[in-house]
Amino acid sequence: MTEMAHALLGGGLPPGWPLLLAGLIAFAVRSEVIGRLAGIAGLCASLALVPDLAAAANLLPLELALMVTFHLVVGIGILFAGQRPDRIAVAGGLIAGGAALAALAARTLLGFAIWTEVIALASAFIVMAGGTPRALSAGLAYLLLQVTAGVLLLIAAALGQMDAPVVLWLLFAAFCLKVAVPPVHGWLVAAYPAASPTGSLFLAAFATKVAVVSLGAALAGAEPLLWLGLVMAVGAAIPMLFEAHWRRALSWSLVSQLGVMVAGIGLGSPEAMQGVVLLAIGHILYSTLLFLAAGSLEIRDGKAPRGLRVLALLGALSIGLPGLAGYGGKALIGEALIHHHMAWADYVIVVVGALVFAAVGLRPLVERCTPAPGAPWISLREAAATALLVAGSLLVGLFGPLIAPAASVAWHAGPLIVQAIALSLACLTMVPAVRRRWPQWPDALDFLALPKPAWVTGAITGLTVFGEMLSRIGAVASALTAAIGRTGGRLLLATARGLTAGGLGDGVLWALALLTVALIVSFG
Amino acid sequence: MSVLDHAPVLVVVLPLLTAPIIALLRSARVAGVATFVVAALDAALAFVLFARTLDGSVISYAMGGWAPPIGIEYRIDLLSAVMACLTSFSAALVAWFLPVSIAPEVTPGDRPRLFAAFLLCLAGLTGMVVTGDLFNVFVFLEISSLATYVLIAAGAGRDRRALTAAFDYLILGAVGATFVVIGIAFLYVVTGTLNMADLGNRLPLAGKRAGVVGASFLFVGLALKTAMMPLHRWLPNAYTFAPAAVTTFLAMTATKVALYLMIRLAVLVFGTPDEIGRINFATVLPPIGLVMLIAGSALAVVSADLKRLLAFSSIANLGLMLVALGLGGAAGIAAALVNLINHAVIKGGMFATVAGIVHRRGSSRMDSLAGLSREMPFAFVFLMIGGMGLIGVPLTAGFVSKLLVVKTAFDLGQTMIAAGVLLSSLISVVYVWRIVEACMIAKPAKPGRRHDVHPIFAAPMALLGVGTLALGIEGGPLLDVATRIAAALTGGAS
Amino acid sequence: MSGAGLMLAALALPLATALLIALVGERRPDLREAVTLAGATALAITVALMIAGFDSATAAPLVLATLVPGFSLTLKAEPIGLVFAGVASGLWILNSLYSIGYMRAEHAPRQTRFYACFALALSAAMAIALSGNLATLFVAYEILTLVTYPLVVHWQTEGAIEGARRYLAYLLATSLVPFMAALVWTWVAAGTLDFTPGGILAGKVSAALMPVLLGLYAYGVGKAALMPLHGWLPAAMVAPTPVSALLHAVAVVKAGVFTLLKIAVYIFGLPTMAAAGDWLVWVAGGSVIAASLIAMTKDDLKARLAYSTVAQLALVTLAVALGEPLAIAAGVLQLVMHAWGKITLFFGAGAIQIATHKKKLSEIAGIGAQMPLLIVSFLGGALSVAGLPPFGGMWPKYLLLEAAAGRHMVLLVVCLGLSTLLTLGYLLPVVITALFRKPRDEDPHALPDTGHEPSPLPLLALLPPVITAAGCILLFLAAPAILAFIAPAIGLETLP
Amino acid sequence: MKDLVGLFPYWAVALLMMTGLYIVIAQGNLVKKLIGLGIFQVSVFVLYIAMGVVSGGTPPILETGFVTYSNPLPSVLILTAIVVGVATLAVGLALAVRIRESFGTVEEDELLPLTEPEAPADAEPHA
Repeated sequence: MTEMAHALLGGGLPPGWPLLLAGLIAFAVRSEVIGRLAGIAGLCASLALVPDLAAAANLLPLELALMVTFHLVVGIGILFAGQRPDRIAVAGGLIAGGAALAALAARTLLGFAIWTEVIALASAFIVMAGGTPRALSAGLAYLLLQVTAGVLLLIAAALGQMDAPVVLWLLFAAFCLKVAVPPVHGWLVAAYPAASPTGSLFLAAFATKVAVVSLGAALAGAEPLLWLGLVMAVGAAIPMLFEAHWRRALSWSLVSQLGVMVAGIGLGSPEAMQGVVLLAIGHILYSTLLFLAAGSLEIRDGKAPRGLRVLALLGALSIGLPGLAGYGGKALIGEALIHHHMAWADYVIVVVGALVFAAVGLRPLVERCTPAPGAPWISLREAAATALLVAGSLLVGLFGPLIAPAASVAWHAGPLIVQAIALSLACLTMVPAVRRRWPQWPDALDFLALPKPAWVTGAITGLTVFGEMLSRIGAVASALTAAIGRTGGRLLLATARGLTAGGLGDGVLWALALLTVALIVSFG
Repeated sequence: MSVLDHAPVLVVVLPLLTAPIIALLRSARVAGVATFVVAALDAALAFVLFARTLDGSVISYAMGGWAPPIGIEYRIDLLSAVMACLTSFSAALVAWFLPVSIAPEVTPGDRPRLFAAFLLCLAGLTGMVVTGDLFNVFVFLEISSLATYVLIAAGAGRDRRALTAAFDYLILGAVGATFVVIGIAFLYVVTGTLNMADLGNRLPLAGKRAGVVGASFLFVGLALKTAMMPLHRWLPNAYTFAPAAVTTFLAMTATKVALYLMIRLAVLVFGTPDEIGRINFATVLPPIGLVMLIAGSALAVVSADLKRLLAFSSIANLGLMLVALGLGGAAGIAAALVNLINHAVIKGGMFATVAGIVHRRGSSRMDSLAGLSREMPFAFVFLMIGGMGLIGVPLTAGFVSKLLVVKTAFDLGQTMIAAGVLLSSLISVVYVWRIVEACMIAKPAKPGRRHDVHPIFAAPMALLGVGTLALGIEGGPLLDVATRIAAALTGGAS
Repeated sequence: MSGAGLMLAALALPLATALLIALVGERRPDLREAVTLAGATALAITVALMIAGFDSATAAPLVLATLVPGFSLTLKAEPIGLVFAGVASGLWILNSLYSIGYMRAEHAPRQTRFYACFALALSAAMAIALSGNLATLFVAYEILTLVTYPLVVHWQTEGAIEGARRYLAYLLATSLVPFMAALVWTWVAAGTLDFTPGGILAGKVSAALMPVLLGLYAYGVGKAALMPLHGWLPAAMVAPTPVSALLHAVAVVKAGVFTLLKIAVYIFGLPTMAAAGDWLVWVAGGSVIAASLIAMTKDDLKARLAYSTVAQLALVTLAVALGEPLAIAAGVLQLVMHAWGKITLFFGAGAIQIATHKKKLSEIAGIGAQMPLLIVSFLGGALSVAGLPPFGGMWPKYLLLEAAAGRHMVLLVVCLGLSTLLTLGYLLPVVITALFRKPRDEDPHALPDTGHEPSPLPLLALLPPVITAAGCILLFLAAPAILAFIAPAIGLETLP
Repeated sequence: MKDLVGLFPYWAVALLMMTGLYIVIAQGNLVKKLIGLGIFQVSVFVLYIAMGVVSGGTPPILETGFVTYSNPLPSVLILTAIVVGVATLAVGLALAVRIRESFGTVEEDELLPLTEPEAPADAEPHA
């Protein structure tokens, strides 16, 4: 039980326990306000715990930064939720946040498997809180796939001590599912836009990031991951270009950036690993900003409030502008690629970064964020959230090397120049001539988002066909046995009655019959 | 030569002589009380015999001083004593509520004569059990049968079919008894003696053919008396249409005493398993027993009257006893005896309860039982205890008997017989649950208020009900007595 | 109070409660309910004392009666038994609370008989838990079947009578024939029926016949509802919900699988069981998958939960068939976790029925808004039964995975993984329909609203499910402690 | 041939026994069944007596001047058997009378429908 006990308690309560508690309360209580208050209380308590946690579980500074970022996102989520009540999303976000913290601090594979399951559960309910039938099927598909991954992890943990190739394959399959590596990435693109705007904030931050960081810990240096990552980065960027729905485009960009991180993990060098975590933190910050912008646009049914442009611009810039969140991590991974004498791969990453900057940052800013005359200002909540995020983005951008020693390489001339060229080219695409010939339509290239939620839920309903078949067999079998029983009973009764019916004479006749039999047997 | 030394003969003579005196009494009440007193005294005497033979000693009492084998000798070993206790205790229990139970059926004027018949029947049964002389067994068999025909016919007050039932039983009983006499004739011709113990020694030396014919006639005669299938047709009608109190007495004793004779003669007359020629119980009885178990239970499931249902259940349980006897050896006989006593207690308890129900509600048909669990909870509880005993639910005597038969079968490697017994005992679940649903689930036409059994029935019901549970929880002592009897019978067979 | 005294009290307390309930009767319902609760708490305390004071050295057998020489009623405390007793007595309190709320909301007739039989059932369950030999276990097992019959047939409608008849037919047929045959065969082969660590059958029955004996036990213990003899469990859904909770979680099916565990550990002995149990592994595995598949097709909530129980019980049978100490540990844990998880589900289904008079999955769209706390606890129970962290149900499946992996049974590992998914497949739709789906007006299945405006959920019907859901989470943390408690009894040296 | 003559009584017994049983089986009238029963029982009596005969022995009644007697035991036994036979006959006839009063017939084929065992009781008042 040592392993179990250790996985469970790991010395005292798991790190994110205040958030978990707050989440449970929010989930069970009907009123919104109490839920959010509990959330804020949980957040503060959890933040207070972070310092002594750092000492106890000897976490790397990067991991600590990631935890702080998680707290930041939880705070932003609660702030933004005030805009439009969404009880289940808030509760789910709190639980997912708490579980994410615990998963990061988990030392054993079993502990990690347990807490990623909890994140998956909470996230699934966030998706389903979207309320539309699409959200329901996407959420159920999300949960079934994530639980499959969880079960694979559990099996790996159970096989743990054997370290056969089987365990490695199991881990690889589980993480592919969790990190939305093609061809099993469709669920992310289907689920994240379907959730409510607040829900998207939480989804984007926790589940995939914890998975990527842990993938790094488990399978660093695996060669296939490098190529898989690059394919993923490029592959996901293409549908993003043509996607009109802002949040769906953001989801494609999320998959693409995850590809970059997976590629980084494939390299395996310490430099690359720091790059992955730094990119993860950076990506959380800028994607939250952009999801915030998209969300505030959506809750006002597309009528952009004044001030949204500033928010969208800051979000777009922090994708790639040096000094802000997004650039540091990508540059590090780029350098690691160069050291791995795969310079062309570095350019690929930079180009993808630029495309993301253009498609998800600039285009919506230009086309959708211009406020109509007399439109109301963005709410104080949104402004505060933006300020916090930008501050965080700046901190990570400028003081990257503090938490990731190798990050200083990002400030060398080479990466800076390449990044500058890429960004300026991206701005060129905003020229009206080019923009007009750049078509965009909702649910673009949807066929690429494999596996479709309908397929996953279809698989389940498909199974009910087997269930029907089995219950029919059962019914037929019991009818058959009942029939046999009845006829047997009737037959038995007929013979028994035959022995008993008849008049007095038959009785004596039977006596004589028995006598003759007895005599024959005796003399036989 | 204190009075108790004459216990062996007194236990028979007492009811025999008091019967005519009671018949001449005018007041039915006095006759009723006298009957109970005589029966109780008889039970005390039987218990004295039981106490004396418990240590394995055998009491031999020469009638009129004529030494055996000329004179009639009453040999009482533990088996006879136990059976004597069974018949006399049953008689005492039934005599307690007999006057109240048969009041609706028999006019006060006729009751003293009925009580006399009852005592005669007791005398006949006890005599059969106690005597050591084979022809004397026939005489007592006839006495008890004739008295039984009269007792059954007394049921005509409630249902005229009692008369035809009695007549059928008379004809079949007489034919059966005559077969027994013929059997005795052949055995006498071959061995020259009628004393059973003596006969047991001489028979192996005697000529084969006559002995075999005698054994066959005797077997068929007894088969008829124990209602062995296919000669069982008299039992259902007799038990159903006789007055409930009489049925209780018959169920506890009639077929049991005939089975006692089979056990007694199993070693002396009928062949042991390895002997070909004479009726070999090991090959004959298990099949017949299983058929009875299955057919009896099946017919019980469809009978419309509770007494008829219990009658068929008796046939089924008899089948179980025959299977045990058929397994042979000391273990087989012990299992048969335990079954015999347990079934007497269970079935006695149930029929006494039915007597109480019939006395209060006038009919024992299944559809008239609706609402019994609410209106007569006391009766319902004891009916349930008996029902659980019939199924063989643990903590009741039924379980102990079924367990013993199955274990003996397994011990002797007869797994097929064990499986057969277990499977066919399943049908008992069906007919017992018919009773449960009839009493508990069925909705009465008009929900009557609570109106339980007449207090006089309470004592016998309680005694037999508690007996069913006690024999189920502490089955050890009874099994110990049965094992000792079986050992004496098979081991020390002279 | 010495060990023997406690054991006697554990048996006598429910009996006394039943008697008192019968005496108090319909006249003073509140007093009667108080008696039930008092009895339940007293029993829970007694069992707790036994667990606390348990020391395998001093646990002496207590002979109550000897039916026949060699076949005695003996009580003996041992870890697995105490775990079962703990579960049964603990859940009895909650079930009683729930029954009071449920039966009064449904204005049920004959409640005295209901509570009295409930108490008797618990007494039989205690006797099973504390049995010192297979004979006592068989006796108590039979009595449990008979005592629960009046509970199953409670409504005494035509459907109830038919369902109860099937319930009884299956359970009595399996126990009177195969179970008794196996019992007597063991008694004759091994000479004794006492539960002895390491088993009594080693070498006593030929290797060819051992699987046959195991088959007789596996299908003889009808209460373990192994397919295809599981028909009685769905048939018993005619009973009121608290009885379904008793059947599925507190006593009846638990007695079944508990019997299999004791037979595996103390009669066969694990090595013998491992050798003879191969065929049972596949039968149990197949029945897990088959029952889950059928459960998905059931529209009636309670039928769905019934087939879910058949599947979850087959997991314990699977653990027994594997015959590894680790698997037996998983079996015992599954017994505990499934009890708490499944009782939450039944409390939930019952509460939904009280509040909205709806029994079908197609009817309960959108009721989540009305009773969020109930649906959340139902979700907790569902996830625990599915075996997802952070609920207790996860540990048994994890340990089973480890045991299966230890035996290199890849197909079994896949089957166990699949079972978690299938369980989600048939349990989650209930929660999702209740929480997220809007009651569509044009819902083809939606029955016209039966005019009952949803009556408020009585507190007594709401509290127990929440407590048991919380219990599932607590058990998640307590699992290591339970395993440590039973480890010595099942020869588990290194704790996983 | 000598055996045939010597065994004459046993042939008589067999003949009587079979006729008696035949009457009981074949005859529908209850009283005739009783007569058949009587014949059947008489055949047994003859069997016992025939068994006890000692060639040259006088019937077992003490008389001066006779030395060899037939075996007295069978004769004594049959005395009891005769009493039993008579008693059975008496009870049988009494029952036949009561059946005649209640059912109005003693023919078995007429009685059978009236005594359907499963039918509910339709007891007539006392005859």
